[in-house]
Amino acid sequence: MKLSVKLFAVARQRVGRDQIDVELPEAATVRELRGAIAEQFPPLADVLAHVRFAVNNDYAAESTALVPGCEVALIPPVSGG
Amino acid sequence: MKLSVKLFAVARQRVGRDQIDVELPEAATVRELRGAIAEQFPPLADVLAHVRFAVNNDYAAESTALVPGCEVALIPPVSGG
Amino acid sequence: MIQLTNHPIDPGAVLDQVASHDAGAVLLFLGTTRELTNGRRTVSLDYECYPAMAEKKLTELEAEARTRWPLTGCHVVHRLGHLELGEASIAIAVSSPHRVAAFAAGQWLIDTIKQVVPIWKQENWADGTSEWVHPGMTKP
Amino acid sequence: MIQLTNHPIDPGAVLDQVASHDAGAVLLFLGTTRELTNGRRTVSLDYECYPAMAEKKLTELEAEARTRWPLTGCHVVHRLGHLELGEASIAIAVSSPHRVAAFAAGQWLIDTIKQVVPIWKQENWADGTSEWVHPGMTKP
Repeated sequence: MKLSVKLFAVARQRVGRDQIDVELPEAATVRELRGAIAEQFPPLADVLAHVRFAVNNDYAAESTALVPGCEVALIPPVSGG
Repeated sequence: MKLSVKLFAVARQRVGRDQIDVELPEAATVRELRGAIAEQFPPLADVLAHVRFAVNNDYAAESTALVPGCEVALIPPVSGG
Repeated sequence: MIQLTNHPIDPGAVLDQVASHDAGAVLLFLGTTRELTNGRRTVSLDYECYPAMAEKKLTELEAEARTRWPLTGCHVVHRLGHLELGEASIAIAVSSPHRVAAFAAGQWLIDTIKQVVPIWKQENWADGTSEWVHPGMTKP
Repeated sequence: MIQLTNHPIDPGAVLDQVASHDAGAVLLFLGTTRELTNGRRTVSLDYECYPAMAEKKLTELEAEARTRWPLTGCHVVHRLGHLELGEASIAIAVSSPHRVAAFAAGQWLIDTIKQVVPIWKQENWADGTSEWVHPGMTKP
């Protein structure tokens, strides 16, 4: 399946876009998404160790399974407040 | 010596004045002042156990000696803030 | 800076006093007139103070707060006289490069002011009676 | 209530949101744009967020604060976009019958918001460079 992933801050800056489309096997987990992004988007490889992923606006565990149509975002360490 | 003592809040209310003149032996201490007030101003007797005294705008120890001309105030438990 | 005033406290003016380009955190505490105390209704409060000593103690506490924490601003205003429900009796504003110091200083200031500054409040109850508040003192 | 805004934060309006006759204590925290960070000079900041998730997380945190402490009011505003020195990036106001809860809730909210709400700041340094701030992430 193809999954859109929203990008923010340094991740958006590295890729030059606020969203990427990632190729994934069906029912892939967040852990597999991490690997797929490292492979398909080399500029993001070194930030991936530090980021969390959000699925449908909640932080997701590495084991969370991704389904078509879910809203996925790559969340670098936050610095609001 | 005769010493003026400023009164506030419930103490002022009890006596109906914002200042009292207390008769004291020379070089009396705060402890002796407490006793003299209890004797000379009966309406204040039952609040004295709960009050502090200030001498020249600082809280004074019971052993502090009072001298003529010093500014003395009876400080009931405070409730500002 | 410290101030005793008979006029309503303007929180914006208090905040302006502690603004600084070196501040990353600003904390404002307001003590406000609450309607219910242990189920009894208050309609208003009156505050009085021992002016010379209250000013001295507030000034000392501001200086001590600035010694204990790296503050870029510290301003305390205490209201006196008659206060209606909801009005602020005290405003404490502190600013600091970092928030931990701002919170610690603000909390220490209000806690310590309530213990040592000679200011007293009288509760004017809804039943028409009035009463000076003296924590720890048993009623007559 | 929570709010994300591109306009300057008005502290007085934030305080108005938490006013209550049941409040004895009001706490306002402002995060402000500091000039110096580890000796480097900032000229301005830019904030961006993940809007849907930032709103959801702020709403959840407000609800959790109201569960943990007996608050009579809770209002959080986060600024977005371009901020000049001294401007507030966040305002947190809480009110409570007693001050201990107000301080605890205010401190918990700012600590937790800084950990979980998807908002990011970019420092625009005096040397002309800009840099997204990602705590714990090593520089490229």
